Amino acid sequence: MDLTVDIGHLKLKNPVMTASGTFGYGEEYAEFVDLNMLGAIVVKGITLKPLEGNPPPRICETPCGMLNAIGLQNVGLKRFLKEKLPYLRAFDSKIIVNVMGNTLQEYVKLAGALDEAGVDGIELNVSCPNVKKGGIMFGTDKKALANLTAKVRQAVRQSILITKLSPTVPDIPKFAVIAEENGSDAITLINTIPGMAIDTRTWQPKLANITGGLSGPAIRPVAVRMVWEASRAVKIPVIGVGGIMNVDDALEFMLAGATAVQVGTGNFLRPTATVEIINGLWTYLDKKGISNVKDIIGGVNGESIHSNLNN
Amino acid sequence: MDLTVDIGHLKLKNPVMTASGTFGYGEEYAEFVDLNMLGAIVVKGITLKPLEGNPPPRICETPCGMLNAIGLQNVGLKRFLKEKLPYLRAFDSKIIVNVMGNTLQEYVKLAGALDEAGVDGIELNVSCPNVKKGGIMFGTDKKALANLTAKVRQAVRQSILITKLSPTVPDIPKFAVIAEENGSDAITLINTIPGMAIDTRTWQPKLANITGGLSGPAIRPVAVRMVWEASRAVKIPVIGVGGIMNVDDALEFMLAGATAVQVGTGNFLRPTATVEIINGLWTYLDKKGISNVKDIIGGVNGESIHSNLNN
Amino acid sequence: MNRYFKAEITKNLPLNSKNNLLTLFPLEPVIDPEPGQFYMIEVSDSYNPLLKRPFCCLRKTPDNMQFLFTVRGKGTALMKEFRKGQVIHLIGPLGSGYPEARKGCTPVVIAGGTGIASLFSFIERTPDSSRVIYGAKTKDELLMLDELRKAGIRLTVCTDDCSFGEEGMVDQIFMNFLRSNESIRTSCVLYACGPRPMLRAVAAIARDNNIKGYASLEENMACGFGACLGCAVNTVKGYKRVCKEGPVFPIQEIVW
Amino acid sequence: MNRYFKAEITKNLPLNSKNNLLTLFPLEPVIDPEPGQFYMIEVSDSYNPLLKRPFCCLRKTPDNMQFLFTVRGKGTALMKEFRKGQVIHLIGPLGSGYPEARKGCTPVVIAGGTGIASLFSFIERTPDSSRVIYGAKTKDELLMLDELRKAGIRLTVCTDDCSFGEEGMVDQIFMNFLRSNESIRTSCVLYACGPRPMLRAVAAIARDNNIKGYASLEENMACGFGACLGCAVNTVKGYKRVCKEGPVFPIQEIVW
Ligand SMILES: Cc1cc2nc3c(=O)[nH]c(=O)nc-3n(C[C@H](O)[C@H](O)[C@H](O)COP(=O)(O)OP(=O)(O)OC[C@H]3O[C@@H](n4cnc5c(N)ncnc54)[C@H](O)[C@@H]3O)c2cc1C
Ligand SMILES: Cc1cc2nc3c(=O)[nH]c(=O)nc-3n(C[C@H](O)[C@H](O)[C@H](O)COP(=O)(O)OP(=O)(O)OC[C@H]3O[C@@H](n4cnc5c(N)ncnc54)[C@H](O)[C@@H]3O)c2cc1C
Ligand SMILES: Cc1cc2nc3c(=O)[nH]c(=O)nc-3n(C[C@H](O)[C@H](O)[C@H](O)COP(=O)(O)O)c2cc1C
Ligand SMILES: Cc1cc2nc3c(=O)[nH]c(=O)nc-3n(C[C@H](O)[C@H](O)[C@H](O)COP(=O)(O)O)c2cc1C
Ligand code: FES
Ligand code: FES
Repeated sequence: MDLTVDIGHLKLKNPVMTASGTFGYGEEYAEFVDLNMLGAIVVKGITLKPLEGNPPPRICETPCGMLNAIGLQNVGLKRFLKEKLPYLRAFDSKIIVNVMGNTLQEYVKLAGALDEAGVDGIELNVSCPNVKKGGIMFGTDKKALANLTAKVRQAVRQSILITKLSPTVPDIPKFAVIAEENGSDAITLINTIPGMAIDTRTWQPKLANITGGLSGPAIRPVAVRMVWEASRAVKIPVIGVGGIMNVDDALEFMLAGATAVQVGTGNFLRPTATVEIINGLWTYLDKKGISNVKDIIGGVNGESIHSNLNN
Repeated sequence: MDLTVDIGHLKLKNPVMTASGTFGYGEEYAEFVDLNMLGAIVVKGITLKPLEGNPPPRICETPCGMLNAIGLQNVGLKRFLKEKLPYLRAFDSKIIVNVMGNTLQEYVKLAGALDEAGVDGIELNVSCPNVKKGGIMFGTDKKALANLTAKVRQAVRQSILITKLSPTVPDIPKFAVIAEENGSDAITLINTIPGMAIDTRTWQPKLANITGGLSGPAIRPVAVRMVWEASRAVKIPVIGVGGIMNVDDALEFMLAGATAVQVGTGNFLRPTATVEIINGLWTYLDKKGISNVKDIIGGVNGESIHSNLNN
Repeated sequence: MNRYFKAEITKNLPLNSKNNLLTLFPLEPVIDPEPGQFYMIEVSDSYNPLLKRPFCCLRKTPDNMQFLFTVRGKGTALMKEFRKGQVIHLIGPLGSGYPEARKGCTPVVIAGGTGIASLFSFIERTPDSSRVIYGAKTKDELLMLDELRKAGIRLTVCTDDCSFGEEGMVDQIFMNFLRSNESIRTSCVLYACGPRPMLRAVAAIARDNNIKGYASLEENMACGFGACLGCAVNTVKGYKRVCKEGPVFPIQEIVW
Repeated sequence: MNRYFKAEITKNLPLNSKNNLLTLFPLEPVIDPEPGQFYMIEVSDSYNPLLKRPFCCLRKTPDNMQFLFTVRGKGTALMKEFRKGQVIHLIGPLGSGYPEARKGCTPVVIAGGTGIASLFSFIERTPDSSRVIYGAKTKDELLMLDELRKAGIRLTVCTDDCSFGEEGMVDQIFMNFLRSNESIRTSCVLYACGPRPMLRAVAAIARDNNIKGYASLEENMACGFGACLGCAVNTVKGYKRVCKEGPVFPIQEIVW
């Protein structure tokens, strides 16, 4: 059976990646998961300088979801290259680094340095809802996104370039097309949706940052819809993420048009979620008599207005 | 204790309304709820001509939420005025009519006719994700929204004018300001978020319409955030809706800045939800020693980046 | 008398691996259901699953309500875990049930699988002259057989795998029955409930033989009482609500 | 040996209206916890609540793990419903526990409310010379008293409402204790767990008296094993993860 998928010139051994910010720098999961098994490891968003992040509380729960406002706490580019990347390199999995800049120049610098360091992929986070400037600005402004993608593209020679789009726009296909036209090898959808929760006993926001990003099963229908819309608009692969907890959820994204998937919040519930999904894909394909996982990508019947589906 | 709130020149006996499309034309709830108790009844979206709606299946469940693609099935303006409005008029509750047009002209016609018929309020639905043209177009285009609101405003003399905004934009405060500047008496936030679900056994979308609108507890954090953002940007009241199931949820919206709330999907789970929330407000205010419900509006501590909230 | 009420679970008896007989004690005065009407049953208060599920009442006394259910998905799997003493919310009775057969007409009842739950109380009240055809995939899935026999009606049982009763699907049995009872065509009225393909087949036979009758349909439901318009089904008179104008419709009005 | 494992619930004993003693039988070989380490316990598979909840292990034998929990919100309310035979997932042991006291130092253990759960196994292992101050709001909320007495340590019990033991909060008792034992200041090392205001008060006393020690903190957690950075707490060395560098921190390093 063939579980490999292609993202740009990268061949992944299977379509299951980790979602940035939910898998640390890989180390934290090493005792739960054989990191060699993963299609790709996407690490926590990196910035040029280290960031200490937001004050606590940084997370809270919502119905079938959670809000986070970590504030991109990370060790910064230098320490990442020195302390974290060598550890990851030891595994036979593709390493994709999520990056966030305050300015176009920062993105270019980050991407250039990581490309030079030989990471397999660079994921542009233009959709982080938890930092004040940069980031989401690029993900909601078409011109800014076009310019950013094009400039970063010039700085990246070997690594594949992925753009992780913001779900807070009315016309995701247009943003997907802009990313494609300006040189992205793939698109990741979706980042968290900005949200807020209030403690009605104390009248305090449940997060110190007041707002945070919503993730988990609650957002899955929104993510699946965006993957479906975007994958019909572009030729480059779409990587689906948002509320994937098990193989069934992963299949939903692939049927909608995702070439690969990322598991985020699902890792917190079951640290073994990624490998369970990979194993589940084998089982599913076997049961369905499908020999190549690529045959399910975009397989949803999206044409007929059918009636009486459930009966 | 004072539970009244003001929306434009309307004084509601309490801040609890029904959400359009979830309360039929009121009749269906008459045996569960004393309709006289409600702050306002917002009826199913009305169009100029009757609409037969989308083919089934029209709804499905998602984690802590549901997708619907009813397709605005409704009796049309004429039959609404003749058959439905007289029934509603018999109750001592404000009647607000949600309207949807394919064109600006249709909105103006609808609003003018309803105003003339003496309904208390008109809620412009510029955010329906389940019809092909019109609607959401106005809710995601600033110029179109400005123009629409201004034109409808001219046609409406007695009724209050509410604009129900689309949650699919990156900058909800701007849309709120546009509605305000062009004559809206209030803003409703949020309509459903477009979503999609796929049956992995059959590879069919779970809705015949393929995509639908996500409602229920899953979207509450997104709605609360938008209410908070919008209510800080405008002076007119914001009406909060999205995942309100009980009084605690309603309070969350009011603390975030909502002057009133609407209960949608919550009515399906507990047909008595609206009155339970009204009673719950009494109890809450009493317990907190607050004599006027207006004192909780926008009460969330939105300034301090506090630490160690939960401890 | 309230149509939205609480009830305590007094018994949740597994009949086989997939079917349970659920007995509830209503904690408030409730309305008696007509055959074919249904209830929305709360399966969880976790919001996942979010919505209540529709079920027909098998039998009701002032103190007891019985439901027969098949485990199909998440909601019914949770119902299998219902424990004695647990209190749940219900809405009902809801919808329009089976109209009584007119004088002189012979009811022919056709139940496939769990469709028997919808028709059971109708069968119990129907005259002895009625015919009942009841089919399931296997012998194991034939439910309430003893009770049906007691009811004194003329019962034909069949299984797809021939493990009990006659061999074949209910629509084939119905066809054979019509062939061997030419006279009944003009005097019989159908009452059918079961999987959609079965109903479609039965409806086709009815149309071909110019037989009138009723079928009970299923559709995803959000509210169950006519407010959400989510349960639309296509009929020759346009979309109708399964929960309000249905679940029982004149069989010839349904657009399959 | 797995840090992510399944366990079967063998007992869920209510101690009073708000506290239960939960006993689990691990279904896989598991690692022994150090005092102060914790486990993430799955409270529901409905995704609402979504996340596991952190709890300290009271006692562990190869076949038994005991947890003491207080019902505070939704998750712990569901734990109160845990039934014998139910199988749940756990992750652990996690985090950094209480370091042993150096030779010559007298451990002074200060537990407020459910904080006793975190310190219980530390107390069981600590030398007889240790002092334990344990306080709760009322007599009812004092838990595991008999077991603590058995442990043979010098125990002072207090309640806010004076319904049992000495009157007052643990920090007042600690203050009095320091006053009447001038000599101990130089030789004692603190181990504290309890509500944040209590810890803050204890830390202030420790600072004023130049006493070293450790406090176990709480913060909302998503993963529990260092991956999400959600459980940050502010220390003099910047943000640290309660689940990894903590939950036990040098008390003087915490920025209150
Ligand atoms: C008016 C009315 C009356 C009814 N009365 C009864 C009754 O008396 N007794 C009774 O048992 N049922 C009855 N039903 C059907 C019952 O309501 C459904 O079976 C139930 O709602 C399913 O809920 P669920 O959460 O278990 O399934 P969901 O998870 O909601 O699944 C929805 C649908 O998906 C399909 N599905 C899900 N999982 C599987 C699977 N593993 N294999 C195949 N298909 C699957 C099924 O078609 C199912 O209906 C009635 C339905 C209606 C509309
Ligand atoms: C490392 C660590 C170890 C722990 N060990 C233990 C232990 O051994 N035993 C133990 O009992 N607890 C322990 N706790 C605390 C325990 O994890 C929490 O009490 C639990 O997670 C609360 O979950 P919940 O779903 O019930 O509350 P949630 O609904 O998640 O509520 C979150 C917070 O809101 C507040 N809250 C919610 N409802 C109420 C209410 N009605 N009144 C007042 N406040 C409220 C509380 O502060 C609560 O912590 C530990 C915590 C940590 C971090
Ligand atoms: C705690 C946390 C931290 C995250 N940090 C990042 C990040 O640094 N960069 C990024 O692009 N996305 C980040 N995300 C978003 C996830 O990568 C993912 O897009 C989102 O959570 C939706 O997927 P999920 O529902 O599977 O979690 C973070 C999410 C969570 C929950
Ligand atoms: C079945 C259904 C039908 C709806 N129809 C309309 C409508 O006609 N017009 C409208 O403006 N909103 C409509 N809505 C959106 C609701 O009014 C509300 O904005 C949304 O459901 C979020 O609130 P909730 O989570 O409380 O349901 C509909 C929602 C549902 C679930
Ligand atoms: S289920 Fe809501 S109208 Fe039928
Ligand atoms: S809870 Fe995830 S890092 Fe501590």
